[in-house]
Amino acid sequence: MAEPNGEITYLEAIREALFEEMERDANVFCLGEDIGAYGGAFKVTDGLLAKFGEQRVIDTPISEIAIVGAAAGAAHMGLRPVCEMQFIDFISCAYDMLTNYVATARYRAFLSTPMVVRGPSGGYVRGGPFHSQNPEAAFLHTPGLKIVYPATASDAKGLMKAAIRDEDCVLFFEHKYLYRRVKERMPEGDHVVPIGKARVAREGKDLSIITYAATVWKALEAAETLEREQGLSVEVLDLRSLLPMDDEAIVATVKKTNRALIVHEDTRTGGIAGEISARINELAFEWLDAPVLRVTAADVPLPYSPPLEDYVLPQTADIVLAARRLAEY
Amino acid sequence: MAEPNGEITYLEAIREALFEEMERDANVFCLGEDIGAYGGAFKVTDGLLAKFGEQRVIDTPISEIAIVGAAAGAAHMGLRPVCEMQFIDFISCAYDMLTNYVATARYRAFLSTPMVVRGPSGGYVRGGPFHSQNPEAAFLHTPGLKIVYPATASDAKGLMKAAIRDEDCVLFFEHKYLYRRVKERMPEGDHVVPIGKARVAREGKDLSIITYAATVWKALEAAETLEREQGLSVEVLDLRSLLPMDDEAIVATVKKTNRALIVHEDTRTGGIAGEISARINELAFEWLDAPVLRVTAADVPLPYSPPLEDYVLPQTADIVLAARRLAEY
Amino acid sequence: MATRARGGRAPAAPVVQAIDPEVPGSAAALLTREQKLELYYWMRLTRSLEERLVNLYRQTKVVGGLFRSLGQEADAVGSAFALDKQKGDILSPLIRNMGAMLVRGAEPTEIIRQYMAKGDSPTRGRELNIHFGGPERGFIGQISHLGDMVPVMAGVTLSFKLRGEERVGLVYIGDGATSTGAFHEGINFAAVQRCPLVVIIENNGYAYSTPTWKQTAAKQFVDKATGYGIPGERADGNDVIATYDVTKRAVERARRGGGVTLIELMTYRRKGHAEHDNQSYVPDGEITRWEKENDPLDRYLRQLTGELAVKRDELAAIDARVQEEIDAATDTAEQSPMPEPTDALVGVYDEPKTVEPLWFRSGVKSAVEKNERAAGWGTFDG
Amino acid sequence: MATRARGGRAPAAPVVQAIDPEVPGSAAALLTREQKLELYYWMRLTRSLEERLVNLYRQTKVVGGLFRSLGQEADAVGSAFALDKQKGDILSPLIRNMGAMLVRGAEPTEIIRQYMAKGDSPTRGRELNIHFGGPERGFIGQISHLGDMVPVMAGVTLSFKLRGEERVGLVYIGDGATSTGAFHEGINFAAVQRCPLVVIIENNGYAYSTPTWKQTAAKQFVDKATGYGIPGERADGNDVIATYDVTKRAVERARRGGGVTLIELMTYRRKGHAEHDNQSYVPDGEITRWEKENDPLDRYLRQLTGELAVKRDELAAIDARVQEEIDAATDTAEQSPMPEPTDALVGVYDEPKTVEPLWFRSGVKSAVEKNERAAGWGTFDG
Ligand SMILES: Cc1ncc(C[n+]2csc(CCOP(=O)(O)OP(=O)(O)O)c2C)c(N)n1
Ligand SMILES: Cc1ncc(C[n+]2csc(CCOP(=O)(O)OP(=O)(O)O)c2C)c(N)n1
Ligand SMILES: [Mg+2]
Ligand SMILES: [Mg+2]
Repeated sequence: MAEPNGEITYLEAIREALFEEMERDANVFCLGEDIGAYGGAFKVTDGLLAKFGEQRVIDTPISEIAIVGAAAGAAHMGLRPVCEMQFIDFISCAYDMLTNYVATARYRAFLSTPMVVRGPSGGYVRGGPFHSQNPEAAFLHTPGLKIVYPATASDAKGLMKAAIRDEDCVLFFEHKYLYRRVKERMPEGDHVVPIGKARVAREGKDLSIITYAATVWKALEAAETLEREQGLSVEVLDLRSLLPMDDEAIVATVKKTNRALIVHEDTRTGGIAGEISARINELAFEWLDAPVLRVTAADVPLPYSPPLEDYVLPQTADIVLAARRLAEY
Repeated sequence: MAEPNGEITYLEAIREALFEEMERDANVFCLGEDIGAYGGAFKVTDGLLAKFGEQRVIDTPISEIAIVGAAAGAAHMGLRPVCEMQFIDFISCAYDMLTNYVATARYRAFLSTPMVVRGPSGGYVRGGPFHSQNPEAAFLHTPGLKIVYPATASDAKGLMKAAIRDEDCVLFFEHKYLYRRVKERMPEGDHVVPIGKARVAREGKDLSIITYAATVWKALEAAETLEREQGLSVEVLDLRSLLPMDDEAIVATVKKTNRALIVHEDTRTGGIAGEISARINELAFEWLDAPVLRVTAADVPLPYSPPLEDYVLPQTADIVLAARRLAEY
Repeated sequence: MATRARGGRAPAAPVVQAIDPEVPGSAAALLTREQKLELYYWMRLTRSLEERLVNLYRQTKVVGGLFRSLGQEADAVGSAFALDKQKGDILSPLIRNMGAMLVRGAEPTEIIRQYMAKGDSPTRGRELNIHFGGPERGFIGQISHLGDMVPVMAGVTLSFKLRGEERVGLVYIGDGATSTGAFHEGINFAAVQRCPLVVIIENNGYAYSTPTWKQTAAKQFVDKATGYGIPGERADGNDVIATYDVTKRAVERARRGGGVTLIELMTYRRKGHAEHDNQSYVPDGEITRWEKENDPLDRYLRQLTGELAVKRDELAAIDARVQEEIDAATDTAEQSPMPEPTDALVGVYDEPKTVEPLWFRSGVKSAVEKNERAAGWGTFDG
Repeated sequence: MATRARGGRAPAAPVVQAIDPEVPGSAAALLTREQKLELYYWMRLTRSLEERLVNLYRQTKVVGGLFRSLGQEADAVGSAFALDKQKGDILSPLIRNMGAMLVRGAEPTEIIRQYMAKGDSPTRGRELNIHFGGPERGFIGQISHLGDMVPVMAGVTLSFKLRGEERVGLVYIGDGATSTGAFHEGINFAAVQRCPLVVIIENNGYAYSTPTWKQTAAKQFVDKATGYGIPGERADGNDVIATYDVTKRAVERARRGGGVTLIELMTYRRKGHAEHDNQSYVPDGEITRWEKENDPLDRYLRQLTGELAVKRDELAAIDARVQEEIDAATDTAEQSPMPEPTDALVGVYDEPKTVEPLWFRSGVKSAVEKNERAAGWGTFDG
């Protein structure tokens, strides 16, 4: 599948991680709706059934509670399940199981629950209100869970490997807009990206954009524009992990540029930008030359029609405008 | 039930609101587990069955999805259901129904869904990890829902009336620690407290504590101590409504005192203090003489044993300490 | 019915005076010739409208996925026809029930507009495909999360009961979606409350790529009825008359206070889950067999021309009318405007009516228009 | 069994060589005299330990609510006894299954510590009442959210199947909790996967105050089995031998690859939902009737002294042993320390092991000790 130059897509990188981890560790198995013969709604698990058989690639009933709950039970017994949500929007059906059963298992009962819940997330694809969600804020609030949301193909691979090897439950959000749009050559060898570490996607000194997932690319585009049109040097921090969050990296970039713009695709109120803003306030208030600002989606269910979706979701031009304003502050 | 001085408890105030609204409007009805003959686990609905009969006080199967979903269907038809979650912790089972079906109904289909989901919430009562939750942060993130969380008996009554009359779905969190601990004489007449308006619980000029629910009382205690021991004049803002949030009141108090401490009982990361902090930053950065600080629970599932619960939840002494630090900044 | 004499006028049906929920055939026997032709019209309209949508999809005029009900038209149309418009019955359709929505009054124009994400579509471009409706129209729009409409319809019909109205509700559920917790909680709640609700399991053999045996170990879905303490019936969902009959009787039972009925309709999904799905997981020959031997329109045509002695040209006239309607609807829909961007901010709550634009959108429209267009238009494959 | 001759030695049981899942009685017939006495021991221990807990509760030494299984001891003990410790079987108990946990090795000391919220309780004071356990102990701790353990046990037993282990799982579910979506999804998933899982519905007539007829319209819960395509059996849950027999046969079926069995055990909850519940909603005389006519310990005592001709003093010796154990356990538990506050920060994740104390807790312990103590100690009535 790799291009002649050795590049593979974000989606292929996830698949490669699944292949490698399933080969490496016989305890790893996948379960979800239509992940076997069909290879998953987006074909992420394509080829896994042929290679690993029905015992390790399990088509389930349409039962998100059972998928997550059964994964937890199997994980207690030492297996390492990787659950697919056909679209991450359906993780909401397993909200109780994840937040009450899975997240607390270690704390209240000293049970290990090494499992991954992954699925296609995010908008910009005309998916409408129920096939475009970004559920990170709903889970950020739950001690015991980990959350990652990669922006690049190599991070997708490396974080998937880390997630599968983690002793706790990791929610692995895959941005479907990026599935086939971003490509990269994978690093050699056993490429594992540690959970909890952000990545400086672009160095800069005038202001910092803190973001993750699809909007990392929009932030990078905006940074180019700002450099070209305004001569502004913009740093872009790709969080990659949302829980735990890399406070050190956040504080470092704020101390460097003294201006922070947080960008996410999710709706504004209660979105995770709030948490980031609060942390910057607590940890680096004295370094701030301007208020921490947010560029996010508007507070509405995500509509489907292109002009509406484009209007609701944050766009590169919004980031440019907001960054300019922040720089001028 | 009222005391000789006419005072009634927070719990009785909610019951009174239910009685009055059910009398006023034949479309109002209650449904939930054990709310009929038993009167609910905390006896909030005690007496409703006798007065309004089985058609309007419905004992349901243990089915939070169905309770909320059926309420939504009935609400579309013009009824005004009030759902009880036996403990608010079980609202997590209906997370999908609330966030995907109910919250979006008006936006995606122009359907009215006038309904209330209420239930005993919060800790400080040795309830352990599954009978002490504060789920507001999980729903703050969902446009289409409203959230209230009263601290006083009269607000409990007035907000319940507003919630029942609202044309949209209101999550009504009742703090079980306050059920029988706070008392008040109800204002005369049809006492309705508008959703979306905060309340200054104590005037002050040196710093502001922004909080809601049980910690309002801890903040007030802390304010007394600070006044007495430090001569500090502390303003306490009781948000009452969390969605929509009263930005005006928040900005007003910050502009007045220039120092803001946000206090909530919920865990820290992803708790709603983040959102409040971000808003203060955006709306009143120039008025801040110190970073916005947070006093919250620690990021762990709430343990049950008294020394553990006491340690994890924010206490008055924590607020005193944090406020002192903020004042000295 | 199949055993009746072919050719010539159909023999007089046995004299049936009223519908008896317990007597199979008692509802079908009361159908008039006009009604039977109407059934044909709705089935034909369903099929042809979907064919038109396929054309539009191939022209990339449809935004998002396209979902077919090819081979399932009888089940949707026959069951919806059993509801009573005058009495205010309400149904909740699924993605394979465009036919049911048409019967209840959905217009081809609005369906095409909706698929094209137009600003004057029934949801003003907010929701996709056939996710639209409202109680006053006799059908309520679904959401994607499978199973959720069952509790909602339990509540709709609970309101009928509480108010003493003689109205009935009907909710469809796929074989796959019977595995959801929402289905279980909803049907159980309705059964206990004796809500006037008919629950139809459309067993079309697959949930996306998953065959029914991976969905349940039960021999048949109708076996679930006893576990909920409600009557259950199984019928041939590709026989529009049988579908009508079994549904109508359940509707009557519900209307008379008999509570919930579970119906399993046997049918087959001849196309993929959506247009992008190549059905590689389907055993060889299965689809052709159903197409050849069990097409609901073919079967019904045989019944009509045989038993009822309907003339070919009468049917051809219906087909022509259907085509005209679809042509007209397509023209109208194509001319519809896309939504105004800022309409996105309207109507999250009753109050406030409109969400404030975000601060960085002060120069709103210009800011958006300067934007790169998100790619992916029409490539969404969910 | 009830028809067997009273007095004297029991007649030799019919010669049964092996357990046949399809032959009722074939498991019970293989029970030895020692095993039968052991069953008595566990039932007595369950009842007496709960009585001790009531004393401690009245002395306000129990933190939180107290949940009884009075009158249900046979169902918990008989079913748990059907699992095999050597083979590594695992069960998931509910709040009425303290007896099952004891059978599987839970110690009275740890149960009392747990109820008293002690620092050396099995959950170090994190969880309440009998919410504790771990797979290595043969029972897994429940959470409060009803139904959730069914999917979890589906996964535990899926792991047995995937690894080709001959282990079996058992999960209890209350009559009330059958209404949850989690129950439905979990049992259906396990049925399709043919997981080696036994699902026991404990029908004790009530869910909190709600009688079963408000929970389901089904005549009996076991009717749900067909809808999941699995075998179902109903048995007298107040007959410890019958309970053992029906469970053991289901366990054997599961162990031989026969998948899930649904068992409905008929019993009765003689105390309130928890100690604070005054049962005002129970019809007059119902409780006394069960107490007088259908107490599982009384019934079993009659069986033992009759059929097995066990002497009164042999039984008295068991009772005495039980009392001693409970006394010793109480003494030990009462001396246990409460947890150290900062232990609250340990073990949310594998890494990092400990959560950082919040900044305002720098003078940590002092800050807490200066606090007002939250009132509500022991008043929690959930
Ligand atoms: C809760 C939930 N999980 C998963 C999905 C994704 N999904 C959409 S349609 C579908 C298959 C539905 O099959 P079935 O219920 O048999 O209906 P059919 O498409 O055959 O009419 C799936 C899995 C969903 N919409 N909702
Ligand atoms: C999902 C969920 N909803 C509500 C509750 C509150 N609750 C705790 S026990 C109980 C009654 C349980 O009844 P049943 O399942 O019959 O078990 P029993 O107590 O009779 O053994 C209820 C409603 C809960 N724990 N979980
Ligand atoms: Mg199907
Ligand atoms: Mg019960």
